[in-house]
Amino acid sequence: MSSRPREKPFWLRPPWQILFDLAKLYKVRPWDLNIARLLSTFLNEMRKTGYIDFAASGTALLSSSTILRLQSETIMKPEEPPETPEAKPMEPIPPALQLPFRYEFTSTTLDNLLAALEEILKIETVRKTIKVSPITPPVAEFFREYEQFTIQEDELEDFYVQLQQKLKGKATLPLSQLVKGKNRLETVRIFMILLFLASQGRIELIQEEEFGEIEIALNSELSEVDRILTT
Amino acid sequence: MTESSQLKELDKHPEKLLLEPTGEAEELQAKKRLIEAALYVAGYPLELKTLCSVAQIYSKRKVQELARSLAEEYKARNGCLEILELEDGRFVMQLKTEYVPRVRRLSIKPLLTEGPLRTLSYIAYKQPVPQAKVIDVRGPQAYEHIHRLQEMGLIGREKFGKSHLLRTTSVFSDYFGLSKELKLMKKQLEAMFTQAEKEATKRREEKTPASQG
Amino acid sequence: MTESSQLKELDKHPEKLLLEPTGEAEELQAKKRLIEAALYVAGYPLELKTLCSVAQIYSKRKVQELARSLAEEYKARNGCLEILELEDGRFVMQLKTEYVPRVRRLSIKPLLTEGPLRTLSYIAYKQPVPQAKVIDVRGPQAYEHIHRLQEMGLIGREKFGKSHLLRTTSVFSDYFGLSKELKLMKKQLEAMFTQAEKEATKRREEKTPASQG
Repeated sequence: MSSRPREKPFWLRPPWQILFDLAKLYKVRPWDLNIARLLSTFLNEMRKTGYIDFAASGTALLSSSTILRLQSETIMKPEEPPETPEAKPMEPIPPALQLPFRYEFTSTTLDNLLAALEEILKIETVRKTIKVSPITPPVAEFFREYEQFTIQEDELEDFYVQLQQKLKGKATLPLSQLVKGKNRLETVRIFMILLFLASQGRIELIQEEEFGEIEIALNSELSEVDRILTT
Repeated sequence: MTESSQLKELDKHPEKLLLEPTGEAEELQAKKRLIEAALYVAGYPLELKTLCSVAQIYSKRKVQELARSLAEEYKARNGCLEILELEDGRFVMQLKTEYVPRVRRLSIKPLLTEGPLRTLSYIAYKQPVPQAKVIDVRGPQAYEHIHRLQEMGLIGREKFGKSHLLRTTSVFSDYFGLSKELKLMKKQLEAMFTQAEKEATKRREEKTPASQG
Repeated sequence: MTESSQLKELDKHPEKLLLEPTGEAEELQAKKRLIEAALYVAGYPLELKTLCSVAQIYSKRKVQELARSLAEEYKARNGCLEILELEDGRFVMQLKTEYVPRVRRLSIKPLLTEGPLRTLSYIAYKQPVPQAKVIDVRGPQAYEHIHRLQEMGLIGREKFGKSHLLRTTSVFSDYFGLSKELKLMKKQLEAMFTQAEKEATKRREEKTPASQG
């Protein structure tokens, strides 16, 4: 008759447990919760177990609607009008009193100026003779290290032409396909080129989901221009 | 009185009779000029003993007499300069206040601009006044003003609980020839403010003569 | 002569008759005082056009007349100060030379502290010099120095491509008694600098005669 203590259902574990703990639900910031993700993973898990608990699903649904309501409330809530600053005490400020002017003979003479000049020229000569050796490697050397990450203009253009070829007849091309069989460094380079092209407005990068596939599309307006130019 | 002190002087230093055969009046005139030169060059109040040493006069009283007569001379001239005798007996030469706004831009030494001067007026009038109050009324830039005024020795700042109290210094009183007694000084200030306002209005009117024609 | 120019002035600006109902003599006296104030505050020679703007007089000739009459007034007073008309037409108020050695010790404030003075001397010697070069040699604190020197009217700063060029002003030349002509001034500085160096070397040699004997 040994009975294993019944395991807690998975939805009472994080991250789903929030959907079943009403007290906690009101304490979190509603916009910190991604309901779509919570619910889809909840259903996936439930499907995996092969046991559909309608009561739990119902509670999850109710909690989700509560979160949605809380979220919409924060949007709709009109901003508090800024507090009106306390009226400053209207205090009469007396007019500016002019200080009487007192001319002063200053003690600085041409000799002082010359002495200062001597001093500064001495320092300048010393500085010239003691040239501090550079701590950083020369510029060219510095950049060589990063050469693999620098993108040349030609490279960008070549890649764009290839991309156009690959996209012929297709709306989009998944990034995963583009980098298939490439090593890490090559992948990084390709991604950088894509970012350059996207920033130039020549392509669009679309990612529907967080960490999901990145789809590449030619910018429709530009591809139209390209079409006219090439025909 | 001048003559009696001259005689006293000669009594003390009979050698003068031999050494300086020029007329006594001329001699005094020359000493007066030295005092004037000292006041012009210094640009800060000079003590009687300093004036004594410059004019090579041994008696403070004599020097005081000469300096006073110089101040009178300046007053009678009705020029733009004045010589003031301060409460503590020092003398100073300065440009009369009303001329300052018209010529300040020519000074090689940077002068206080309108902002810090207003803060100074406020402190002088309200003193002793908490620093926080001054900042409140004059805005955050008053921190800089207070620093500058303190640097120039025009105001003092003393700890008062967690805050600071500000008040004007004797240097301030010296500039305006004001009493060091607070109540009296405030009364004197009030009169000056009225005068300052009048002059400011006049300057404004002068600047826009076309609008009046 | 004064009267004729007064009339000329009124011919040119008949509105003055309406705007300034005060006695013309009083008016001129007030303007003379402003010129006096300007000369006192500056301490260096002022051009006629500067005096015109201070006294709000449109004619240089009129200002010159007033300044000359002021100089006469000072001469008649026979005080320690004098107003001189320089060859180039500028006017300056100064202490008569004979008083300088007697009172010089009372001037205790330097025009500039050591840091800004060095920056100034460097600019004067290398001018026109790019601001970046000055910062390079004098360090980042030179930004503050440049600002200060500009505020005092000792140097000017003009846009030059993306940077700024610095050079000294006529106020600088006047203060140190140097030529306003750039090439000549640099030559003067170089000559004096070489002279000063020679003297310094001589002094050093004199100090250590033992090592030579």
